[in-house]
Amino acid sequence: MEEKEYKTAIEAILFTMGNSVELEKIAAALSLDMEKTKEYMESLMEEYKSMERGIQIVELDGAYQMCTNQNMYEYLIRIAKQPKKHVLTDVLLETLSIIAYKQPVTKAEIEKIRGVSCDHAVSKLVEYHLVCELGRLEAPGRPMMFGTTEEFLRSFGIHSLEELPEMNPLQMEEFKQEAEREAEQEIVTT
Amino acid sequence: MEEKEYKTAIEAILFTMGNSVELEKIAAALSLDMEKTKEYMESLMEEYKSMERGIQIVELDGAYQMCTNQNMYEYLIRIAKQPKKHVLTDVLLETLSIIAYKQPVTKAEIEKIRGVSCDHAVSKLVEYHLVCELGRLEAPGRPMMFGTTEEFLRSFGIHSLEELPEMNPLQMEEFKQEAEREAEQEIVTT
Amino acid sequence: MELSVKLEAFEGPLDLLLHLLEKNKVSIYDIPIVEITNQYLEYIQEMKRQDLNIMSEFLVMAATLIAIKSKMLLPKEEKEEEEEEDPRAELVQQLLEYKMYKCMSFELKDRQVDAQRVLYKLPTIPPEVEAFEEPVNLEELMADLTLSKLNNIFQSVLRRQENKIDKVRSQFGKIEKEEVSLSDKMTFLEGYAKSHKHFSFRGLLEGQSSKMEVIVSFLAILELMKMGKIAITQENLFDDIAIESRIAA
Repeated sequence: MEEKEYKTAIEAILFTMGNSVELEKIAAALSLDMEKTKEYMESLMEEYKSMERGIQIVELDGAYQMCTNQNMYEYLIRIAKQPKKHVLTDVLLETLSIIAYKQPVTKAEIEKIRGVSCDHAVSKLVEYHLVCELGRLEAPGRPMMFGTTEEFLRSFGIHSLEELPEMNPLQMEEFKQEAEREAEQEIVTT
Repeated sequence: MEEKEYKTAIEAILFTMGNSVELEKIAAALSLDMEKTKEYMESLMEEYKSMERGIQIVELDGAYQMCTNQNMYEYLIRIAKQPKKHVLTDVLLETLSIIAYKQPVTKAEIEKIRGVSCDHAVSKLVEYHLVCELGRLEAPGRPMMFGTTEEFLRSFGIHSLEELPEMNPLQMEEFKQEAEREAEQEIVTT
Repeated sequence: MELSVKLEAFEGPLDLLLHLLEKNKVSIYDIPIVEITNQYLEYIQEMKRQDLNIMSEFLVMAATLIAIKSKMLLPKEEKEEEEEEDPRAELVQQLLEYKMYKCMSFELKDRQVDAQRVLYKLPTIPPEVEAFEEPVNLEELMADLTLSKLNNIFQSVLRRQENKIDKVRSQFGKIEKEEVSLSDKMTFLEGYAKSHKHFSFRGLLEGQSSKMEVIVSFLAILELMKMGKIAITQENLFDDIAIESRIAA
């Protein structure tokens, strides 16, 4: 058998094993002595290096491992990490609007308004740096209060919370009246 | 960026992922169009082949995967753990070949050809990831249709369904001729 | 007929039938139906001891064979045209198709043996890549969001909350709340009258939307008037009531 074939075999072995493989084991698999195996190994490593491949062979204390070239991280990240599409879902938007207008606000208050748990939404908003913890409320349980961040202001191009569009009082009144009318009707019809 | 660099990146991607990677994903990671990506991929595959390396790149229905050259098997079994392969009985093989050639196919169709129930065989093949459900047929009873998987291609060394060993007219013709010859002999001998 | 082959070896009636044809060295196209049917029945006679589920499938084939046999034994009608069909034709087709797939299954088996000589590797994604967290692109995230949209969202959240209130029950709730006691109202009014010399009844009612509260307020006014703490005047019916405080500030 020729040197070429041995090197091909070493290549296949390192590829399949994935982890580092001791020279001794490789020599045994090839039925070669250690010296020759090491010679072929080094020649193979040299080949890989000179060809500037995306894969390289590294030595780790008498063992050898095949791994990717470090310059390749960028591509690997793009393929191994499915790009998580960050989106503001309806839940996040609603939670954000409540925090923006009612801050400082506790999770319990948000939950009271939305009627559902908001743990996930709040922590997502914190992760996105749109919302931050403001400190604890001096009340039973000392709940954490949340408010919007500077990032939040920046992304809307406003300088302070006062620039948030006002809640239209007329509209609010309408809501109330509407609700009352409905309530009355309900009573009449029942 | 040059072709060389793209190919290096493809090499690193395939090595790292281990599994098959769709061309589309590779193209996205490289910020290249599909056509160019395919061109580089094929050139890389050709390089590997011409250099008679211990590693090769195979295509599986539009996806690509790195694997060892089959000539290296003798060395590899001495060192690598052979992943446990499911032994396919004749029934499973017969059922699998019907699914492979007739897909999408329903259990009823398989049973008609084999003359026996195929529930067990089909569910075994599904369990082995060689066969998968393809959706329901818009027909009375809305029966489930089955087809082969990428794992099927991989375990049979086929790159796409078009590469299934041909069977059609010639093979059938052979059967016929064989049968006729036998028949004639029979007439002569009786 | 010797039954040397193990019965379990047959994966179905077609398999058995093919075996019998091969054994008898006869063509699929010219099945000696009488002979084959007899042999087939002999086989399944042996199988009777076995699983009935499997048996049933073999019995269907036996019935088919007997049907064909009987058709072939019947005197043929006078040959009118050549169209007369061989009763075996359908079975022949079935056998051919089955044989073809059986043949392909051997072909696939060979492929599998070859393919098994190829080894793959497990993913080895570097920890640096694994640990990478895509930074949030705030600009992209907020691209569609405007302040007025945020405002609309908040309003619709509030509206939904309003709608969620059970109308009938919330009315009951108000009745309870409106048990604003007369004495509470009087205390409030006394306090108010201390700092306001003149004030109007309507002005007093602002922000007291519920009927009950208005009534209690009215009662409190009457009570305070009776006690001489305030004086009230009303020009015309349904006009605003002017209140004058008699309490020293």
